[in-house]
Amino acid sequence: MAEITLIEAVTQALAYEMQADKDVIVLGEDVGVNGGVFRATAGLLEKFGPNRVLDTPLAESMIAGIAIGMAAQGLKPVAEIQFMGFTYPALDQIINHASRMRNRTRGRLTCPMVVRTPYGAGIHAPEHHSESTEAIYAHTPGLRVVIPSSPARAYGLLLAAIRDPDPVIFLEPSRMYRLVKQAVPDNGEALPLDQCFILKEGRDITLVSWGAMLHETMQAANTLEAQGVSAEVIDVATIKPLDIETILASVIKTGRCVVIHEAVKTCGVGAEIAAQISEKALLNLQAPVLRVTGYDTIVPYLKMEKYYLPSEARILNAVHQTLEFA
Amino acid sequence: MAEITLIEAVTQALAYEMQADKDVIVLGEDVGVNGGVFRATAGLLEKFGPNRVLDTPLAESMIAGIAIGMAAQGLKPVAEIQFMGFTYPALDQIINHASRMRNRTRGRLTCPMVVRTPYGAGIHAPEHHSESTEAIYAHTPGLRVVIPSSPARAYGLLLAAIRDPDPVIFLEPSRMYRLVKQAVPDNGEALPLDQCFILKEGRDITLVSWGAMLHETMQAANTLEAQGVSAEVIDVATIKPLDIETILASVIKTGRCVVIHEAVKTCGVGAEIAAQISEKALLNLQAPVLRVTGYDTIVPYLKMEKYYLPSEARILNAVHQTLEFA
Amino acid sequence: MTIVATFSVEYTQFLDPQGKPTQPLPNFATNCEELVELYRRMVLTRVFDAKAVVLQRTGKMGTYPSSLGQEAVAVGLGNAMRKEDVLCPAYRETGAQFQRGIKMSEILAYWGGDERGSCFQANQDDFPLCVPIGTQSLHAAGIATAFKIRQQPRVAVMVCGDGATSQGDFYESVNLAGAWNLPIVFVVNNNQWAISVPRSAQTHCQTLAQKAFAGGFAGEQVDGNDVIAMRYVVERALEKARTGGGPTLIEAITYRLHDHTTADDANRYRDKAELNKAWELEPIARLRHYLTAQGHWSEGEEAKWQAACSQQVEQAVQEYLAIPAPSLTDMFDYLYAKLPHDLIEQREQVIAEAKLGGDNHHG
Amino acid sequence: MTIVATFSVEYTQFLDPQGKPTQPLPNFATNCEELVELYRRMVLTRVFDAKAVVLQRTGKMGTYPSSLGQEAVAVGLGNAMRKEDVLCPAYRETGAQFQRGIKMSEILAYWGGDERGSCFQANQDDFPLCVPIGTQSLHAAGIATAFKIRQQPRVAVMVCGDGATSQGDFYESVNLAGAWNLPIVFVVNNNQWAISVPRSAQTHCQTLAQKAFAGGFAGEQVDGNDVIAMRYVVERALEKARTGGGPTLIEAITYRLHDHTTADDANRYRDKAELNKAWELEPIARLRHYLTAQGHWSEGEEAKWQAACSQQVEQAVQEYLAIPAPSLTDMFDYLYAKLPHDLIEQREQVIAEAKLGGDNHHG
Ligand SMILES: Cc1ncc(C[n+]2csc(CCOP(=O)(O)OP(=O)(O)O)c2C)c(N)n1
Ligand SMILES: Cc1ncc(C[n+]2csc(CCOP(=O)(O)OP(=O)(O)O)c2C)c(N)n1
Ligand SMILES: [Mg+2]
Ligand SMILES: [Mg+2]
Repeated sequence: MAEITLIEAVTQALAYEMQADKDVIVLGEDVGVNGGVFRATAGLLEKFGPNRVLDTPLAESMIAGIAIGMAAQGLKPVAEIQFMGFTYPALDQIINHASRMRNRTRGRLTCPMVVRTPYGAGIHAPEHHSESTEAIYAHTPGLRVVIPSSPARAYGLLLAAIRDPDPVIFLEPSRMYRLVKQAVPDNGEALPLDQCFILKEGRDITLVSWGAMLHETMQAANTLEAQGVSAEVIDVATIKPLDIETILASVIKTGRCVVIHEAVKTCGVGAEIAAQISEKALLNLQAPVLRVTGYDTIVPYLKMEKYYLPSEARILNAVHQTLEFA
Repeated sequence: MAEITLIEAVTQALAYEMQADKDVIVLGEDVGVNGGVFRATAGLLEKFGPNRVLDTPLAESMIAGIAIGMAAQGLKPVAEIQFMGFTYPALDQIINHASRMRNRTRGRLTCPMVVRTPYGAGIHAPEHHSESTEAIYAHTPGLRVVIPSSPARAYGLLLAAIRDPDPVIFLEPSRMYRLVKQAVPDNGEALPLDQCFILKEGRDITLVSWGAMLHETMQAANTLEAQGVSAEVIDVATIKPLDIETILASVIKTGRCVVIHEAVKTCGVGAEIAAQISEKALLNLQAPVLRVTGYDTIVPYLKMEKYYLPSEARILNAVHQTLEFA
Repeated sequence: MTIVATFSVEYTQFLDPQGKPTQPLPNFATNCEELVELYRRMVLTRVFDAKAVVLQRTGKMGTYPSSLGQEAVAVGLGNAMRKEDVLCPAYRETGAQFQRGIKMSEILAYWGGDERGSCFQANQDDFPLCVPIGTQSLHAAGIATAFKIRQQPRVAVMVCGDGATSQGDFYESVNLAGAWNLPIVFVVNNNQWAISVPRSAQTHCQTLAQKAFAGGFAGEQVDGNDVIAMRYVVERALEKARTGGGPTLIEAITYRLHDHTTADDANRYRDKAELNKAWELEPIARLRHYLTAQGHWSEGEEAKWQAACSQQVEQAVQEYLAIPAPSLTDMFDYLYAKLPHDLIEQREQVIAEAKLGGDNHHG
Repeated sequence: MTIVATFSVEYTQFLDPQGKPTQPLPNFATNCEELVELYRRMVLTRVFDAKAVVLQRTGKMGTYPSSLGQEAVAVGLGNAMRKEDVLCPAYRETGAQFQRGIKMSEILAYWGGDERGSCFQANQDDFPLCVPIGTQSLHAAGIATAFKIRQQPRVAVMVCGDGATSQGDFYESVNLAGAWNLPIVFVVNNNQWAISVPRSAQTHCQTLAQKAFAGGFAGEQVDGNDVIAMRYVVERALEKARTGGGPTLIEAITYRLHDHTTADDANRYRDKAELNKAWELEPIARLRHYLTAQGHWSEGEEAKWQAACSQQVEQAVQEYLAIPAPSLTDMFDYLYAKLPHDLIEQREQVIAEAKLGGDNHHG
């Protein structure tokens, strides 16, 4: 089996599910002939035709808004927004409508739609192409928020997201799009939408992360291993609903935890995780839960963005602080 | 001096600053002849004329977007959005532009604007009139987020917000608009935009809240007093930047803390406060920081909204859990 | 300089304010029974509406937006639609909703603060009332997209106010409808006011109909107080959309005779004289004049029908008042298809707290 | 049915693709020196543009959006504006920005990933490049509102692409401009493509000019490859706006001869034949033909000017490359007027981490 990248896994999942379910419709800007600015929808127009792959006019509120209407009619729209920085015009439709339609109508109208978007910094792109505001979506009842961090998880989680009967925000770490390759069988098997994945078992400390930051997190875990520190690494994967049980079990075992994300610190998802750990496992904690995050600033343009993103060194620093806490 | 309500204090502050600074411009839907749907701008059109009080067409992205342009020209727009549920169309302009203009241009263009909006549930209004998504704004670098909870603080904080050289989101707890009256001297004195207010001193536990929930929080504190429990009550007031020092000092003193807010729990501002307390005062904590919040659901319509909002009983329950923790 | 494109806006009216035909009536209207039916529906809408206001004033319901004076818009369009079409309303379309199988008690329940009011029992596809102004236009465009993809001969109808036409979502749906030649009809209820903002301050357009030109399709004006004209133009637009002819935007010119909602006081911003003048144009008297002149309606029939309406509305009110309280846990149980694990604890909490909370709860 | 409103769209062109006048030239264009000036500016823009692409291709700059073929749009409008007017550009208006005192090295710095590129040294009021499509239209409307409030005889000019006209923000600003009679000029650079989406799929409108009708004011088309026409219509619109006549929307018809940006490959979606045909219409050759025919330009002058442009651009590149690295703490120091207390610790951290991080940093 050929090894594929994360973005190819996205394409593979889209093609699989479009084949399996004729109600699945892909829409967005440049998703047709062009195959998406990142090539996520490459080949789909040729395969499924212009009734299944819709190149839209340039309007993000529109993309989200029509997806709601389509979903209410039983279609399963998978909308692409070109970058997370361009999802904000769609927030009104997502927060005020997509997330509420089932509840509002007591189950009469539902909203089985997916909004896919590349997210995160570190790809040397222009302004607005480096956003990581997953916390906004995680704060919105009625949504699911999913972030794959490997080709296999991208494939399995995207299938699950499309099949889910409720709206899912699917955030694809663009820095990871072509970072690693992996053999991903095209077997249509979905992954659970409400579970963390333990990427590495460990005894001394729990590292919790998601998206592209898992790259540095795994690097740090490997460095720690060489230093004789056994770190457990958890990929949260589904930010909402949060599988706090898996995280708690790990922290209860290790007694120490560092949460790593690239979003700004204040009111990031890391705060929620730290708050829950501190609430539910206070007596198990041998040190405060530290957060290694993007700073509370706007992601700098490409010249300086590397100083914004948490580095392996910053993670190691926090880990050592945690280990030395007394 | 006549006692005034919170909403009257808002009007008083607007009138004061419009008189003092001809660059202050009020704009929004129905803010002119009608004086605002809550009457916050009542009388301003008569006093300052149609060049200073602008009734806009019905479009929230537009209101935020033109405020940015006006502010860049040195005006100080104070925009009203009719309800927080209608701020979402303005989020793109707020997140992608208002909060970034100074940073983007390295100080060349700035954005001294205020977005005022009623927020919170409990006023028996229709759907979308009960939002409390302050966490979205608190997660946005470049903004300040302010929530008054008394007429005096509404007056002093709004003056400060208008005078601040950067964009301020000013959230007015609509449930408090006419709940209490207070003498508020119209002396033009602003309050600091980066400090918590201690509403009641106490020794045994720290209750941290903001906005309308301070009503139930103070009730709970009084009930606790009668039970022999001395609760310190903190009004956070400015959500961003967060005055964590004042909160930490209190928690270090009391050893226990409950955070109360009406927004949904997951990724609410309470998570940030709990995470910071647990991080910076872990060894001082005698019990986990509990959060009493709205549920992770959509605020029910008026028939059931009271079951959504944290009650005094829920606060007391959490306080007792905290006190009994061992 | 050369002229490369020209456009025009047409206006349709059949009955003048005195109920006199201004041109030969369309086919359907030569059948007076059909007209009597339209008349009855308009009266029923008005009776319902008045009662709803009373319910609010007497504390039995929440805020309510009256559609007084705009009955022809809703009744005309509701009457023209087929069952299989889909309506995406704003909140002044009760007259249309009744014809679409939506129950009076459901509408009352909605304004009474009960989500079950939007779980229409006899209509599974229509969208619920829409509070965020203009947003429903995109839902309608999405529904129309589904119809087009599935090649179904169905039409999405979206209704909004004059104020809503200033919203970006409105325009984005208009543009898409043109670009994709969608089976959709936009009906703008131009009742001259958006709360306190008059139509003249909302936009500099001579007509709201011309907003369609920005989408590259036809926009037209209709006398929204003439139910015959209303029904006629909507039916024509539906037919066109149903047969692949694409979208139409209809500006219905009418007037909001009531306050914006029961929470509003129009005296603060509206001229009494303007209101009085508007009363002379209202749709019900107009059609009554015509039907009476034709010998198809009488004072006796009026009294009988008024009584029948009152009775029907009264019964709906009783139904509404008899609806048992919603379940405490509904706020969790309809949020997702299946309760996610992170909500299980909160769901139990709301039950426990309700017992605990008792009178401490906000009222 | 009666017709209640009519509209039309005019088209302006002075030079045909072969550089032959299609009608008497406007006053300013009878002075060939002015035309030579416009010509020189277009060539300079193209030389700069080509160099910027090379900088990107050789790893010395980030993604760059070429304005190849659209030089007349930017140069014409930039030339018509007064210093005190304000430009709210998208990102293909370098030809205008140069005339507004914005330095080549600033534009290169911006695309090189340096915020200081938007801290224009010689122009304090123009807005920076705008990436979120269409959003700048509201900033321009706000600026125009400020001009109106302060009764200043200044005009805000907003430029956007054909794709941008589908955005809600674009429309909301158009509607407001009409409603408030704002001193603003909307220039739509219709280069026929929005990345891979052709103009025909973006909207069903016959013209983009007619989008103005949705705001109740005039929209017109201009040959955007004819710099004379471009300058003429913009100047006329500016004059109208400056004297209280309100907004104008100008659709400039041109063509994107390059890929969307250096990150794009138009071969994936664009017909070679279409591109070749578009080359026959491009603005620079057109004006050169005219000027040469008039005896106001020669091959010798061309060679000299090309060399001068190359030199000027090369100098700007050297300036750009010599800009010292930004300060580490800039990301904090320009976020607020005064650093809030909650950022003090993070600001210290970024300094410490940079030392610590060394090669571990992503790069
Ligand atoms: C997005 C949004 N902004 C503001 C409001 C508050 N609001 C409710 S109705 C209304 C006026 C609507 O006017 P129009 O579209 O003409 O409809 P009408 O009420 O006249 O039928 C406003 C501003 C809202 N509901 N949604
Ligand atoms: C809100 C938003 N959505 C999507 C994008 C991605 N994007 C960048 S340029 C572009 C096409 C713009 O087309 P047009 O307005 O015609 O301008 P042109 O690039 O042709 O000059 C798109 C979709 C963006 N920058 N902003
Ligand atoms: Mg109206
Ligand atoms: Mg274009």
